[in-house]
Amino acid sequence: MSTFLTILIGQILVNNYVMCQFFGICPFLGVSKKFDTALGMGLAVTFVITVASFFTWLVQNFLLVPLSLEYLQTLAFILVIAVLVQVVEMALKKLSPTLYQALGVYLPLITTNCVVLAVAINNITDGYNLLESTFSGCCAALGFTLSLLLLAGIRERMELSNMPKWMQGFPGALIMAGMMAIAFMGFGGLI
Amino acid sequence: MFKPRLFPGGVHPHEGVNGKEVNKGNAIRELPAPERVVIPLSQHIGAPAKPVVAKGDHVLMGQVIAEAGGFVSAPVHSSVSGTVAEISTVKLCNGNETQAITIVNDFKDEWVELHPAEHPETLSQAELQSIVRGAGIVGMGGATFPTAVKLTPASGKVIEKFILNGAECEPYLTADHRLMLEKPVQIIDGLRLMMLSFGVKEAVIGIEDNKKDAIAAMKAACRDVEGIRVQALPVRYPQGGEKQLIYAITRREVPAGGLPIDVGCVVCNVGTVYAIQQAIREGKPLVQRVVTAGGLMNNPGNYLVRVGTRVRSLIEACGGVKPEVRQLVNGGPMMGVAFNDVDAPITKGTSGILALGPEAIDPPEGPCIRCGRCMRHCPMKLLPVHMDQNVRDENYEEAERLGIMSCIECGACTYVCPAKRMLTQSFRMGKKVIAARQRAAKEIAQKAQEELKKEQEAAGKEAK
Amino acid sequence: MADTSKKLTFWGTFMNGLVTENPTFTLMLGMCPTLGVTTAAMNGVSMGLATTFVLVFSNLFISLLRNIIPDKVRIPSYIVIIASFVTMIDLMMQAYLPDLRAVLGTYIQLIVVNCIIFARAESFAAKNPPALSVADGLGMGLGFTISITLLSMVRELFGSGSVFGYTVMPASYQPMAIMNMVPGGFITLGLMMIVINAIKKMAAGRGRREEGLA
Amino acid sequence: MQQMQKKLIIASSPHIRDSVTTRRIMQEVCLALAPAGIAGIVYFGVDALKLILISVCTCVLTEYLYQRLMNQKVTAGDWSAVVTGLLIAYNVPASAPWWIPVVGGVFAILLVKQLFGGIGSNFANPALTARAVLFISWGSIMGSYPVTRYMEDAVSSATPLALLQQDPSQVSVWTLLIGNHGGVLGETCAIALILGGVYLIIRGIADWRIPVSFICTAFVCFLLQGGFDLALKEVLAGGLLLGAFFMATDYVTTPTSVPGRFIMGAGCGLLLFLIRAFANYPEGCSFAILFMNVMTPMIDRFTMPKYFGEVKKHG
Repeated sequence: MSTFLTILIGQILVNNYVMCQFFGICPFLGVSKKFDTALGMGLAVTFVITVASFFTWLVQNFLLVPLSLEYLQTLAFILVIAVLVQVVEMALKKLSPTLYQALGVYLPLITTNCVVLAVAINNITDGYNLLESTFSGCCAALGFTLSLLLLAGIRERMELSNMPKWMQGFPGALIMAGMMAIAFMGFGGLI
Repeated sequence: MFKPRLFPGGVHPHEGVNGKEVNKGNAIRELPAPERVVIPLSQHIGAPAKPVVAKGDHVLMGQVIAEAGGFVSAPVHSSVSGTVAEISTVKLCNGNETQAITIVNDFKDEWVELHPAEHPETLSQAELQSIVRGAGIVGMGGATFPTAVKLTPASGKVIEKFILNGAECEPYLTADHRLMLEKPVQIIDGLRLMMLSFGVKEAVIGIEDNKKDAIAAMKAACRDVEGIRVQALPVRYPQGGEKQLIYAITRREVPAGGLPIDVGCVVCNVGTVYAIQQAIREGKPLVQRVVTAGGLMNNPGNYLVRVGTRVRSLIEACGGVKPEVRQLVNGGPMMGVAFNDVDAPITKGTSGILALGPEAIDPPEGPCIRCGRCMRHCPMKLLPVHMDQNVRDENYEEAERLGIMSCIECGACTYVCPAKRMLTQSFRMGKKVIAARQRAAKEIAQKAQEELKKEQEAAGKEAK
Repeated sequence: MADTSKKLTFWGTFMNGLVTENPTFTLMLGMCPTLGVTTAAMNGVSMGLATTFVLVFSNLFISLLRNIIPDKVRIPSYIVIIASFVTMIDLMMQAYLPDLRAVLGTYIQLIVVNCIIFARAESFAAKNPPALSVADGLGMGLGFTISITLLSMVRELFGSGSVFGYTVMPASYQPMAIMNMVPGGFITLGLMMIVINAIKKMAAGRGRREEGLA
Repeated sequence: MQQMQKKLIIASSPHIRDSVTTRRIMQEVCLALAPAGIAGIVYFGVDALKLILISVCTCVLTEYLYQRLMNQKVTAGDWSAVVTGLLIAYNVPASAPWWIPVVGGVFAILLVKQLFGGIGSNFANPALTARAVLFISWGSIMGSYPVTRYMEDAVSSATPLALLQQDPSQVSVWTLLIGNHGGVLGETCAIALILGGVYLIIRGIADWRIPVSFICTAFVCFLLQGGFDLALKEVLAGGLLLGAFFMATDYVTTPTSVPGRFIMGAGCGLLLFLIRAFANYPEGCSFAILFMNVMTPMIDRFTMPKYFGEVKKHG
C-alpha cells in the first residue's frame, strides 16, 4: 500500500515529469493556451501512458529480457508506443466517436511526447512490477495533466491581463512555468 | 416575525452631500406652474405617443394631448390649461431627442371634466387597466415602464402578491420618502383598490429602516386594512431594485431574463400607486410628480412639479446652485443620467434633479487589483472583475456566459472599486454590443425562415 | 510546393536551419533536452552534437528511402530509422564516454522522441534529395547545438560561476543554485527568448529601413 | 446659470465613488506590517533596519526605473512596491548580506510583477516567489538565523521549527508570542503579526476567510500529528502567521470567490503541514502559498458562483 502512496505523491508532486524533470515540455508549452484543449490533451495522454506502461513492461520482461535484447529497449518501446497510439486512435474512432472527436486531434502528437517514453523507461529502471508500472504510468500522466491544466489556467488569465506584447506566447509561458516549478520545489523530499 | 433577508451584495453610499441627508425633513412644496410647459411625447419606455392637438389649440389641464402609440406606450396629458404654441423636437435630460408639445400657460388651471370611477371597490381587472392606461401612468421610480402593461400579466401568470417599493431607489433622493409621510392614506387606498380588483390577498410595503417616520406613518395607515403589511428593510443600495426587493421580501429569485411576475409578484413604486389612486378616486391623469432637488442646491427641497416644467425653473426655485457644481444629474447619483441643458423638461420619470460637485469627476482608472470588492457588492452576484476583462478584450461570448445581461447597472461595483475602474460603464457598452448582435442574429434567422417558407411555397405550387 | 518554386541550395538550407528557422528559438522544438541538460556548457555541446549526429543520418536515410517507404507506414518506418541511430549513439557513448552518458541520462535515449528530428524527417527529408537533407540536418542540428550551448553557458555562469568548467566569476560570487534547477531553466530560456526576439525585431526593422533607402 | 452650464460635465453613471483607493489599501497594509518590523528591529538591531530599507528602496526603484524605461505610466507611487519590499525584508534573516534583498527585490518586481503587466496582473505573489528563489539559491545564508539581542544562550539559536518537530516542550509559547527566538527578521513576533492581521481584517482590507481557514487547517493537521501543544506552537512559530495574514491574502494572487478563498486557505494549511512535517525544507509557508497561487486560476474556474436568478442550463 505504501508503495502505491509513494508512487502517487512521487509521480504527481515530488517528481512531476514536467515541473521537476523537464519531460514533455513541447506539448506542455504547445497545448496550454486554452484550458479545454489542455484538458483534452491531458486525458488523451493519461489514457495512452497508462496503457503504454502496461505493454512496455510486458515487452521488456517477456520479449527483450528473455532474448537478451535489452539494448533495443528504445527502439522496441517507441514502436510499441507508436503502434499503440495508432490502435487507440482507430479504436476510439470505431467505439466512441464523441470521445474521438474530443481527443482525436491530440493523439498523433502523443507519439513524440517524451513523457510516454520516459515513463516507460523509468518504470523498468525503477524495477516496478506490472501493477506498479501501470499505476506509476497513470500517476505520472495525471501529474502531467495537472501541470498542463495549471499552466493553461494561468495563461488564460494572463491573456486578459495587460502583459507586454513581447511576453505573450512562449516567453511568457516559459517564465510562468518557471514560477510553477519553484512552487513544485517545495515538495522536495516529501517521500 | 418574518425576518427580511438581505439580498446579496450591495453598498451603503453616503446619503447626500458630505454624507449628510439634507432633504428628509423638507416637506413637499408645490412648484408654481411655469409660463410655458414643454411636454415630451416619449416619457416612457415603448412607442412615443401620437399628438392629437395642433398648434393654436386651446387645451385644458388634464386633457389628452397625445394618444398612446401602441400597446407598450402611454398617453400624455396637458399639465396646464392654455394654448398649444408649437410641436417641436427637444432634448430630454437623458440625452434622447423626442417630439414635444409646448403649451403657453393661461394660469387658470382649468381641469377637463374628470371622471372618477363610479364603483372603485368593485373594478374589474380590465376596468382598472383601462383607467391606469388612460391616466398615462408609468413607473415613477425612474424606469417609466407603462404601468398598465405591468398590470396585464401574460396568460397563465397570476399575480399573487403586490410589492410596494418604498425603499427609495437611490441615495440623495427623498421624493418617495416624503410622499409616504404626507400621503400614506392615499397610497394604502390605492393599493387596496388594486388588490380588490385583482383579487390579490397579500401586499407588502418594503421601506428601508432609516425612514422610521415613514414606516410609522404607513403602518398607521394600513392598520385596519387586511392583507397589507409594512416590512422594514435594511439600508442597502440597491434595495429599491425590483429583483432585490422581491428577494428581500419573499426570498424568491427572479430568474435571469425573467420578470417579477415569473415569481408571482408585481412591484410598484409608492409614487405610482399614489398616481393610480388619484386616477381612480379623482379621475386625474398623471400631470405632476414629486421631484427631489438635491445636492449642491442653495435651498434643496422636494417639489410637486408639473410635467413639462423646465429644470431651470426648479433650480431657480431652489435659489440656484452652489458655485462648485460640476454636474447635473437626472435621477440619483448611482444610476442617474448626467445632462447639461437646464432647459430640458421634467418628465414623469424624473425622480430627482441633483447638483453634484467635483466628486462627480471620474478619477483616473488604475489597473484592477482583483480585490474582489465588486463581486462581494454586486447585488446580482455577478463577477464584475471577469466580465470587465472580457468586455475590454471584446470577448463578448464569454461575458454573456458570465451573465452580463443580468447586470442591472446599479453602479455598486464602480462605486466600491479601489482602482476606480469604470465597470458599470464597460458593462453598459458590452450589453449594447451583445443586444445588437442578438438582434442581428434574430433577423438573419427570421430572413432564412422566410426564404425557406417561400421556397416551400414555390415547391408546393410546382407540385400542383 | 513552395520548396520547388525557389531553388534550394546546400548553403541556403544549412543557414536556414542555423539561423532563420532556429529550432529552439523560432520553431520551439526539442524543448525537453534544451532545458533538461543545460546546467553546464559542456553538457549542452555534447547533447547538441549527439542530436546533430542522429539528425544528419536519419535525414540522409529517410531521404534516400523516401520513394520506397509506402506512405501508410511512413511514421513507424521513420521511428525505426531514428531509433536505430539513437541506439547507436547511446551504445557508443556508453562505451567511450560513460561519464557524459551518466550525466545526460535518459535524455540520450529520448532523442528518439525529440520533435526536431521527427519534424525534419516529415517536413523536409521526405520531400527533398539526400544532399539537401543532410544540409538541413546539419543546419538544424548545429542551430540546436548553438542555442542550447548559449543557454547552458548562461545557466552555468550564474549557477556555478563558471563557463565550460573554468571559473570566471570573482571568488566572492555566491552561485545562484536555482539556475541549475528546473525553474532556472524555464526562466532563463524565457528571458533569452525575449532578448532574441528583440534582436530579431531590431534586425528586421533595420532590414526594412535599408530596403526603403534602396 | 449660463456660466454654470459651461462647467458641467457629462459622464456615465455612477457619479459618486467610495473613498477607498488602491493606494489607501496598500498604505493600510504597510501600517499593519509595521509592528512586526518594529519587533524585528528591536530584536535584531540596526541590521534589520538596514535590510528593510534596502529592500523597500530596491523594489520602489526597480518599479520606477522599469516603468520609465518602458514608457509606461509610473505607478511606483501606489505603495504596492513598498508592501513587496517590506515582505521580502521580513522573510530574510537579519544576518543576510545587503545583496540578498536587492536580488530578491529586483526578481520580485521585475520578473514576477512587471513582466506580467504590473500590479494586478501577476499570478504569483512577488515577495513569496522572491523568497523561494533566495531560499533555494542561497540556502545557507537564508537558513542561518542570528540570535536575538535578548537571548540568554546562543545555543538555542536553532529555529523553533526545527526544535518543535523533535520535541515541542523545548520551546515555550511565551517565547513564540513575543518573538524572542531565532528566525527571519519579520516573522518572529507572533503578537505583532496577529495585531497587524487583525487590523487588516477589521479594516476590511484582508478577507478573514483565508487566514482563518489557513490557520485552522494547519492547526488541525498538527493536532492530529502531535497533540495540542505542538499544534499551538507550530501555528505561532515560523512564517505561518506572516504568510497567512499578509501573503496568502494578497488580492491579486488568490481566488476571488468566497468558496475559492476557503479552498485557498485550507490548501495552504494542508501543504504547509505536509512540507513542514515531511519534506526537505523546514519551513513550508512560502511554498505552500506559492503552490496555491499557481492553483488560483483553476480554483477560480471551478468555484464560479451562480449569479442571481441564473438558470442552470440543461444538456
